[in-house]
Amino acid sequence: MIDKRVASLTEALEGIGDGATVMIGGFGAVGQPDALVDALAEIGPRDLTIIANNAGWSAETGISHLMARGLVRKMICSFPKGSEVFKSLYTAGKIELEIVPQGTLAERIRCGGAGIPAFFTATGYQTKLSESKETREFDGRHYVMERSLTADVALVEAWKADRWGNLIYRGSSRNFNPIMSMAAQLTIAQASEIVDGDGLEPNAVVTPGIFVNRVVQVESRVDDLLRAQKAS
Amino acid sequence: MIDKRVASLTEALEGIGDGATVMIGGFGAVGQPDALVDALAEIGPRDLTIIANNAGWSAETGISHLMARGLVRKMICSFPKGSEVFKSLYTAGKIELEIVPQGTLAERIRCGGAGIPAFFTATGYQTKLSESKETREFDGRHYVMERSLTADVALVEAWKADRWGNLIYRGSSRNFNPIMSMAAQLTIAQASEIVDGDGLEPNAVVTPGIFVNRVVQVESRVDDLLRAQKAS
Amino acid sequence: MTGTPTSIGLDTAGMAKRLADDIHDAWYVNLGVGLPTEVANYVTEEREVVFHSENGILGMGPTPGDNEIDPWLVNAGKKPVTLRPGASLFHHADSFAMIRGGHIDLCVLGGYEVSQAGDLANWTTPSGDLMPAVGGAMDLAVGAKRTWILMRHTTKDGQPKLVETCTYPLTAPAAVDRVYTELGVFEIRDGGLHVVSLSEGLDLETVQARTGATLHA
Amino acid sequence: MTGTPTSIGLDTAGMAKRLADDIHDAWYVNLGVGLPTEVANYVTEEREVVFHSENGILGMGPTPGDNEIDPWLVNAGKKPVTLRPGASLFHHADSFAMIRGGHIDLCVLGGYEVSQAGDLANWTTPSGDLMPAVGGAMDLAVGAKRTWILMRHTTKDGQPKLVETCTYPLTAPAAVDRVYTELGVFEIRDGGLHVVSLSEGLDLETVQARTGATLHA
Repeated sequence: MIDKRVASLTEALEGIGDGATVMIGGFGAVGQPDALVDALAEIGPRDLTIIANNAGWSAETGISHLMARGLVRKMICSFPKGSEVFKSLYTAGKIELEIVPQGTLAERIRCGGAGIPAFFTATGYQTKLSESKETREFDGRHYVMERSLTADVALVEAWKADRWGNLIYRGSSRNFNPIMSMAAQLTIAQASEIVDGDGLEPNAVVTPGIFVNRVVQVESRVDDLLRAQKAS
Repeated sequence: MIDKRVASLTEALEGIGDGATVMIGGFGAVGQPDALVDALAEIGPRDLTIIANNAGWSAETGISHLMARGLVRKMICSFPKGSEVFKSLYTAGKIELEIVPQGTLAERIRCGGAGIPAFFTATGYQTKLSESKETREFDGRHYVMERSLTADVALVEAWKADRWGNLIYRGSSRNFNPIMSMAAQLTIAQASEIVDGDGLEPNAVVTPGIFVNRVVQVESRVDDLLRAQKAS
Repeated sequence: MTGTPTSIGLDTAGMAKRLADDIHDAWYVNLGVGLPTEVANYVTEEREVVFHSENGILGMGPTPGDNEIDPWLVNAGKKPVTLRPGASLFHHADSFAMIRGGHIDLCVLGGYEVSQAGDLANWTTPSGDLMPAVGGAMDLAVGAKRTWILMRHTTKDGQPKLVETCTYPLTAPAAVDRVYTELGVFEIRDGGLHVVSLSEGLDLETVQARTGATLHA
Repeated sequence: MTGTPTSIGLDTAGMAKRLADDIHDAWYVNLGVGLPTEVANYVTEEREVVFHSENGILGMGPTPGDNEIDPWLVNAGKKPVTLRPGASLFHHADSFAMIRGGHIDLCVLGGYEVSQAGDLANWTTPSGDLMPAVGGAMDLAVGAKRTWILMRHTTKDGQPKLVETCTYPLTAPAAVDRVYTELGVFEIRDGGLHVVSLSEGLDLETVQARTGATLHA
C-alpha cells in the first residue's frame, strides 16, 4: 500500500545531510513549511544551500532561524530584504547570495522539475544580474540563457494531503510549493490535514503525489507567523 | 463589466482570417472543441496552419473536416495517424506536416504562452526529428534546442466557464487546452456550462480568465464523437 | 535642471488617482509594492479592473476589515487582501507565465531613475545595496504589455529622476511606456520624453527645470 | 541468426505477465499503446502500481463496464478508463514534466528494433512511413527512470529485432534498460545484452540463434 504519511517531523526530515541543497516553499509566511524548517534547524545539518523566495524575517523561526544557527552557506532567492539575520551575516561576508529575479527563479525551478536544463528569458537582459550569462537574439529580441535549478530536498506546505502524497493549497499559499515539489529528489510536505479514505478529489489535486515523498500532519501556524511578522 | 460570453459560434469565431495559425485543443475527441472547429469549417478561412496533437479521424467533424474542405495548409502535430483525410492529402503532397514529439509539442506551446522563446530537451536527440536543430551538452547530457509555438487563435473546450473566462475541465479533457489558452492572441472556449453569479471557485479554476477572450456555451458532443470514432 | 526641492504639483494621493484614471476598465493590472499599490484605492469595483499579484492571485479585492482577514491570502507586499468574484489562484510559475508571456495589460512600478529611452532603474543603488533584492520587478518591466512608473519627479535633495541616461543599475532597458509624477504625465516614445499632461498650475518651463532630459511638448 | 519464424516461448499474455511480475509495488508506470497496455491486466490493485497516461492521468484503473463509461476519461490509446483512489488529473505540459523530468519510474514501450547499446527504434520505418507519427514515445524513452521494451523477439519473417546496430530510425539513443520478449528477458548494460532469464524450456543457443547481437549469459 502506498502510504507517504510519517508520524513525526523528525521522521519526515530523515536523511538530510550536511551540504544539502534545500528548496523551501512560501512567500513570506504564507505557504512556508515553518514546522519542517524549525525542526530541520534542531537537527542541524550544516553548509546548506537554501533556495527560496525570501530569507525569512525572524531569528526565531523559518529560514532566518536556520541562518541564525549557522547552518546556511548560500542563499538563492529573489528578495532577502526583511531578514536582519541574513543582513548581518551577508554584510559580514559569512553567507553567499545569488539574487535571481522572481519569475526567473520560479521558471528555473519548474524547468528543474520538468527535465529542461536551460531556457531563455528577456528578464534581466542588460542588467547586473545577467552580466556573466550567455545572451541570444530570437526574432529581434534579446534574451538571457538561464539554467534550471534542482535540489536534494524540497520542504513544502500544503493545506490538505492524502496518503498518496497528493496536495492542495489554501489561498495564496501555492506560490513556490507546487514547482519546488517537482524539482527535488526528496519532497517533504507538511499539511494541516491529511484526508482518509479515497483521498483528495482527482480534479482538485494541485500537486500530484508522484512529486511528493513524505507527508506529515502539523497544525499550520500561519496566523501566529503573520502576527510575529507584523510585530517585527 | 467583464463579460466574455458570446451568443453564437459565429460570433465566437469572428476575425479568423486566411493564413491564420490555429491551435486546437483535445486528445482525440476528448477536450476537442468540436462545435467551434466545425463552425470554423463553415466560415471557411483558407491556408490555415493547425497546431494540435492529432489530425482528427472523420471527414465529417473536427480537424479532418477542416482538411476535407481544403482549408489547411500545414499541420503541426505529434500523431496524425487515424485520419484518412490527412493521409490522402499528405500522400498527395497537398498538405505540409511538422511532426513534433508530444511532450516537446506541449512544452513548445507552454513556452509560447510563458514568454520563453526557446528551451532545451533531451527528447529527439540523435533522431530524424532533430536533424536540422541545434544541440548542446549540459552536464554531460545532450539536448536539442526547441523554439516555442504561438498562434493567432486557440480553440479550446472546457467543462464549465464563467463570464470572466475562467475555465475548468472534466476528466482527461484538460490535455492541451490550458496551455493552448496561454499561447494564442485570441483564445476562444466552448463550454458545456457557463456559471452565473460570482463565477467559478477561485481555487478550482484551471485556466484563469486572463488567457481567455471569448466563451460560448454549447452542449458537448463528446459522447457522440466517441461513438463515431469507435465506429470509424 | 536645478537642485530645488519640489513642493509643487500633486500629493501622492493625487498621483495615484491621476494614474488610476488612465487605466482602462477590464485591464489585468499588477501594482508594485509601495506607492503603486495605492492606485487600487482609486479604481472603483464596477470598473472590473482585475488586479494580479505575482504570488498567485488574479482578482484581488480591497484590504479586509480586521475581522475578515484570511491569513493565507496576502498580496505581493505580504499584506492581507480579499478576492473579488471571478478571481483565481495559481502557483508562481503560472503567475510569471502571465507576466513574462505578455498577458498583463499594465504593471505600475516605482522608480529610482527613468531614462528618455525608457530604461528603468528601480532595484538597487549604484554602490550596490548593503543587501540587494530584486523581487519581480525585472520580470514585470520586460513582460507586461505596458510599464508605467509612478514616482516623485525628483529625489529628496532635488535631483531629477527623469534623465538622459540612467546612472543607477538597470532593472530593464527600454521598458517604460509612461511616467507619472507629481508634476505630470510623460510618455516615452522614439527615444524621448513626451508630455501627456502637466499637473494643474504648472507650465513646461517649471517642469523642464526639474527634469534631466528634454521634454517634448 | 537465422530466418526461422519463432513459434516457441511465451504467448503475448505470458509476455505481459512476465513483465508485470518485475514491476515494483507503488511504482509510477506509463504503459505504451498496444501490447504494453496489456501489462496492467497482470498487476493486482493491492500492489498500488500507479499508472500514468500522458494525456493527463495518474492512477488509472481498469477498463470500465459498458454502463460505467465516462466519455471524458480516456487513456493514451483513447480508450475509456477509470480512476483509482489517489488519482489526479492534469494538463499535457505537467504530464510531460513528469515524464521528461524523470519522475516516472518505468515506461513500457513496443519496439521495432533495440540495439545492444540500448538504442530504440519504434516510431517509423527506414523508408519513412506513408504517414509518420511519433506521439509520446521519444519523451518517454529519454525521460522515464527505466525504459523496458515489450516486443516479439523477431519480425514476422523471422528477422531478429535485438540487433548490434539499429537500421530503423531511432526513437532515442541508449535509452533501453530491459527487453522482454517471448523468449526471455534481457538487460542492457555496458553496451551489451545480458540474459536475465530465458522462457521455460529454452536454452541460450536457441535464443542466440534468433538474436542479432551477442547475448551475455
